[in-house]
Amino acid sequence: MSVRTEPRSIRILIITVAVAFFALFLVLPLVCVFQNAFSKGLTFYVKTLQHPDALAAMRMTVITALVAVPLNLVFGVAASWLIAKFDFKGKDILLSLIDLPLSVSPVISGLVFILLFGAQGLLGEWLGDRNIQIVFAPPGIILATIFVTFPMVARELIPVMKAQGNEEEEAALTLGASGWRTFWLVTIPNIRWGILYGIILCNARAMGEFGAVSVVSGHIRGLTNTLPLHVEILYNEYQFAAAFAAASVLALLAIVTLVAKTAVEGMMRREH
Amino acid sequence: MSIEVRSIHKSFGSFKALEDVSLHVETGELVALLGPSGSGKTTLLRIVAGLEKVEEGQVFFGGEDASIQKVSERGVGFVFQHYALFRHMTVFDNIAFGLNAKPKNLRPPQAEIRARVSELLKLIQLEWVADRFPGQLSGGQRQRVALARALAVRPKVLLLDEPFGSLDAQVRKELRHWLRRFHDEFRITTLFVTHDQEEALEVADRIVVMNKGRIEQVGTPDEVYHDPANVFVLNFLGNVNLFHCRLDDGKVYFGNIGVEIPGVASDNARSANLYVRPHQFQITRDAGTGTSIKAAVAYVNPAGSVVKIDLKRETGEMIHVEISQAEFAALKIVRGDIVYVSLRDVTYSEYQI
Amino acid sequence: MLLKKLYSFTAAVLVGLTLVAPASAAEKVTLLNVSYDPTRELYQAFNKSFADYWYKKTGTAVEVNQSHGGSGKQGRAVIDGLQADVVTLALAYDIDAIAQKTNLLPKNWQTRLSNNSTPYTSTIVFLVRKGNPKGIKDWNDLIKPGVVVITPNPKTSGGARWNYLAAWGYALKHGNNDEAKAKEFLSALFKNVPVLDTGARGSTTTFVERKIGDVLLAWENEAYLVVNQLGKGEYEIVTPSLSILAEPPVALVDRNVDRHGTRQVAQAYLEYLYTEEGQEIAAQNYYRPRLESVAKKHEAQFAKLEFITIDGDFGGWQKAQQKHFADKGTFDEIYQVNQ
Amino acid sequence: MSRRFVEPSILPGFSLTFGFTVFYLSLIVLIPLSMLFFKTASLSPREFWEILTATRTLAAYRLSFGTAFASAGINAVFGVIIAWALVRYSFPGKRIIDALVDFPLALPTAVAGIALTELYAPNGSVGRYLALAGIKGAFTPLGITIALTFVGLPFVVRTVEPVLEELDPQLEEAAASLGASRWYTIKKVIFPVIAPAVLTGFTLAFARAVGEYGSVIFIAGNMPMKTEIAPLLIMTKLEQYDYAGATTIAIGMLLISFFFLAAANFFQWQLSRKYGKV
Repeated sequence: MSVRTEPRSIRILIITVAVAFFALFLVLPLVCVFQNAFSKGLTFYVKTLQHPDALAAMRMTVITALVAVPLNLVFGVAASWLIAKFDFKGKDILLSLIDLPLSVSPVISGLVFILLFGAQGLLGEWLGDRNIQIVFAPPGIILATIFVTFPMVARELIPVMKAQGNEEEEAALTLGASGWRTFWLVTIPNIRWGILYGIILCNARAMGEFGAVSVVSGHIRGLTNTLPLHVEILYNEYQFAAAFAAASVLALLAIVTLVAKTAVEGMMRREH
Repeated sequence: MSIEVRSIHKSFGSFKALEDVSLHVETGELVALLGPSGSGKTTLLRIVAGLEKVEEGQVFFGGEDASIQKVSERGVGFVFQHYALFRHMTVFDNIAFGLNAKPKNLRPPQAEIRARVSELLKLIQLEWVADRFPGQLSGGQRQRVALARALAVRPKVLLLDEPFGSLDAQVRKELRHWLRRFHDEFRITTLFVTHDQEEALEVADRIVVMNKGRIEQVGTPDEVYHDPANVFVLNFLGNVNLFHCRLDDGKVYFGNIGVEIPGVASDNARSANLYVRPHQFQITRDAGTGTSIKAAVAYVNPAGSVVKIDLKRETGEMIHVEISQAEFAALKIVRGDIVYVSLRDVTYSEYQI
Repeated sequence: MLLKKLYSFTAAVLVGLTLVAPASAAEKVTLLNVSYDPTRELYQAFNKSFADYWYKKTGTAVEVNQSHGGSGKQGRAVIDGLQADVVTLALAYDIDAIAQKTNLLPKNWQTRLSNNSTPYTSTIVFLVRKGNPKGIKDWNDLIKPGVVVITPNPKTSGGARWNYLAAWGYALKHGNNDEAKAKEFLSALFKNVPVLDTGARGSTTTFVERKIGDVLLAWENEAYLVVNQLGKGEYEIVTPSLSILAEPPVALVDRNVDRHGTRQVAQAYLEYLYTEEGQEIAAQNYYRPRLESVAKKHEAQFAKLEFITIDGDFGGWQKAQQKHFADKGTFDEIYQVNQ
Repeated sequence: MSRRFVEPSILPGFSLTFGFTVFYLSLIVLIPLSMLFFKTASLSPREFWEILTATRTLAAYRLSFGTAFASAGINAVFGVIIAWALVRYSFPGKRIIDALVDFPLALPTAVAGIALTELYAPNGSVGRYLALAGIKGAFTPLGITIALTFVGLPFVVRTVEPVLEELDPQLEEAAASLGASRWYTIKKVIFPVIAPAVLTGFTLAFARAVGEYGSVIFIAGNMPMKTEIAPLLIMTKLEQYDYAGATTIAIGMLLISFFFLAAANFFQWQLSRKYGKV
């Protein structure tokens, strides 16, 4: 027996505890979602998902992610370049400000946009005069989602870029490459798995956000509902099987996310 | 192309990395920047390359002020300590990078790039790895690829940061000789950083010894080894014995033994520190003329090109001596023998008047 | 129409896509009805009927978008800019709030339509499990030890406020109008409440799906929905001797309809609620119709009981809200004591 | 200190990335968040203090921070056990478990809330057995803790895992060669090394749990003073058109969170100073 391991009995105990805890808190909810989703059969399941409101909610969810993720990606790349490559005053403060949305309650995240863009908000009158609708409309949903997923890409990229060091960029510069060319030809390929990883996590959160979006959505069926809100609506209409069917799409999305994430991690590991 | 560095100052936060450093490297010279870690040698190299900005001072290439040029315009070939090969590109693409990165109107045609890369691969004797990725190469191979990549753009000067720092002893030696041969053939002005005195002594035309952000001495390997400008240089380049002694009447006194030493002027000095390299001693079985020191043999290591012997004086002081294998064979010294040591020469001396 | 354009515009600005709400080319009017939780089924049916009616009358297609949620939350959303053309909420208080905090509609909104702007009424009844195992007949059965009562949180749910006030009215009547006794009664009642969901729908779910509780205090229409659809044969409705006449009001949001150019259709929409067709749909969805003819037809469906009213017995919503549900009101006191 | 604002570097793009980062940060995060303070400014300090210290607010804070703390604690213990099992042992299904650890991050919170309520309600498939044991799962602080544990699970596992992986085997071998028992080695050698990571994970799980709304609201029961979490109280205030009250409670939450996070950071800083950087 190696000195780095425990007696068999303890090993089995630890594994059992780990697996049991895991089953109780992770596997059961997952099973529960799918079991309920298919409780009325496959036809009902398909019909639920083909309902125009469900489709509209999916479309809204996809559009939200399509806007939020690229914006946060650009931000994440810029911020990680800034933080990994430069030394400047207030870097620590900037870092914690970037993480700030993670410790803000989703309810507050939604609320602040109402306070800013709502009819009674700071900019409400100005926007109202110009017939620009932000909250209770797609832009509000997108903004709240961007807020909530704000640090997701940056958090993944900063350590990757830090670990990468500056040498390759410097090498490219001494070889006569311009700043942009260095960025595109050297930096981006080096962090591409980190970028993908960040996108995957950011996307999962963007598509799944409930609290913040719920505050700013207005819950207009077919117009301002995202998939998580659609789940809630169905649930409140006592259509439990349908609610879980919609939820299962999100759970499925979560599983796809995890598979993609694991694959990306594998790629990252293989490259090092 | 010659390199000139004029009164460079550089600090990182409150740490002064370089203080008033000036240096001139002739066209076609191979110069080593030698010093312990933290001495500022890498910083100086990076400043020459333009990888580091300076607060004060200038860098000239061939008499032209390069300080205003960006790193990408300086036309330097820089080889990084950890090679900094682009790990997502093949060896071929790595070497071709500098050529491909040129603006469209200056970029050579692809055929020319291919020819140039092939030529370089041949030069570094690695034609067969062209399609591999850096991760699949050994350390020595990576080092050579990094060099080829730097050379591809036909740099005016070649700058190498600890080029052999992370290689095994054997590969290191080979590459060292290869670099020397390469330089003799192409005569590109080259500046390289090392903390290994043996490497600097063996490869460089001239050595710049640095310490704590200042240049201590610039000279040929012979000069810095045999005629060090100060104690730091002396200590840094090879082992040395230190003797504290009294001077009187033209003689040097260790305890109560007076020894006449060639080259030690003693006009009106009272005490002195003598620095003697291990090979500057002579060992004899007999006391001879009485200008030698009596000591017991404490340790003998005959493995190597020279024989290393540790002697213990009656005062308890240790003396490290190196003699040739031939001398050793003649003397037949074993541990515990009593021998007599005399000084052939002194490398460096300090006096108190 | 304008609303859709608005969405398209704003979406286009941010998204660069107009996928969200492609403004239809055909003549089509869109209304947004911001309503409370239990009216989902009612308005689903009503909107269809109204669309047919309006199309026949004017040749214009009308699409009514629905937004449902807790009454207070919905009111706040309208205050904050949710572009409601009409609001159909659980309490006049919530529409009052809109009128007070904004200039979206005049303060006298409740006088603009007949019957206090409440085209249908409802009341609070008890829903018990089949066979009424705990023998619950009236309010005083709810405070017995061991009886588990389910009601939503009056702080967040309009329906729950009706529940609370009905119980209060009963306690006053049977306690010689002694407020201290009424407080005690409600305190005892809420001691029997294990879960306070944020909305009426949440409470129903707790009672029906989670099988928690012996009795659910529910809107009459919700109770019928459960009995007839959700859990056929598993539940019974118990009508207490006294309850409150719940009057869920409707109103036109003037500023919004003018902005959207939908005043005419929105007004017609609300008026249609008072027509025989509208009333019939309300009755079918277990709301008590105001129109005599329809009420007669559905007489058997709605039990007769003694009603108290918000205006008659509590001096209107403003007073009731202040006294019972505002911070440090009687509801808060109950929980301070229970603590 | 007369340090320059930015250390000079030959890498381009400082102004661009700094400008963009600060601009985007201000636009998306700082300006909207400042609205909280803007709105609260309409209150006098005394009113502000009164709302903050109302018994109901305090009860909600106690519940939110207490259950968040408890769930982060549970996750710290079980997270380390899971990370240990994943890194050190091989057993069937290990890869699946490893992948599924992040499930709560990917699963929308509303779905989690509904599913957990379904499971832990007295008639749910787990709650049934809890009820037999006389334990009430859903609609009690225990239910809230369960939901928060679910939400925060990945954080401890994911921060401890890499540290365990990179732990120098020679440390344990050295300890064993010096005659230490296995348990002693774990306690005295391994734990101090992973402690900062555990603390980081704990802090992340805690921060996430404090503000959690979607998954908790279904399972909480929402009884004032008993199972009413602070985010719900904010919602409640909003529905009474009390913006200032809502933002006051929100600010209180933010400040307490920051206090906890700062304390954890300080503690962690001390740990890593003591044991060297991990």
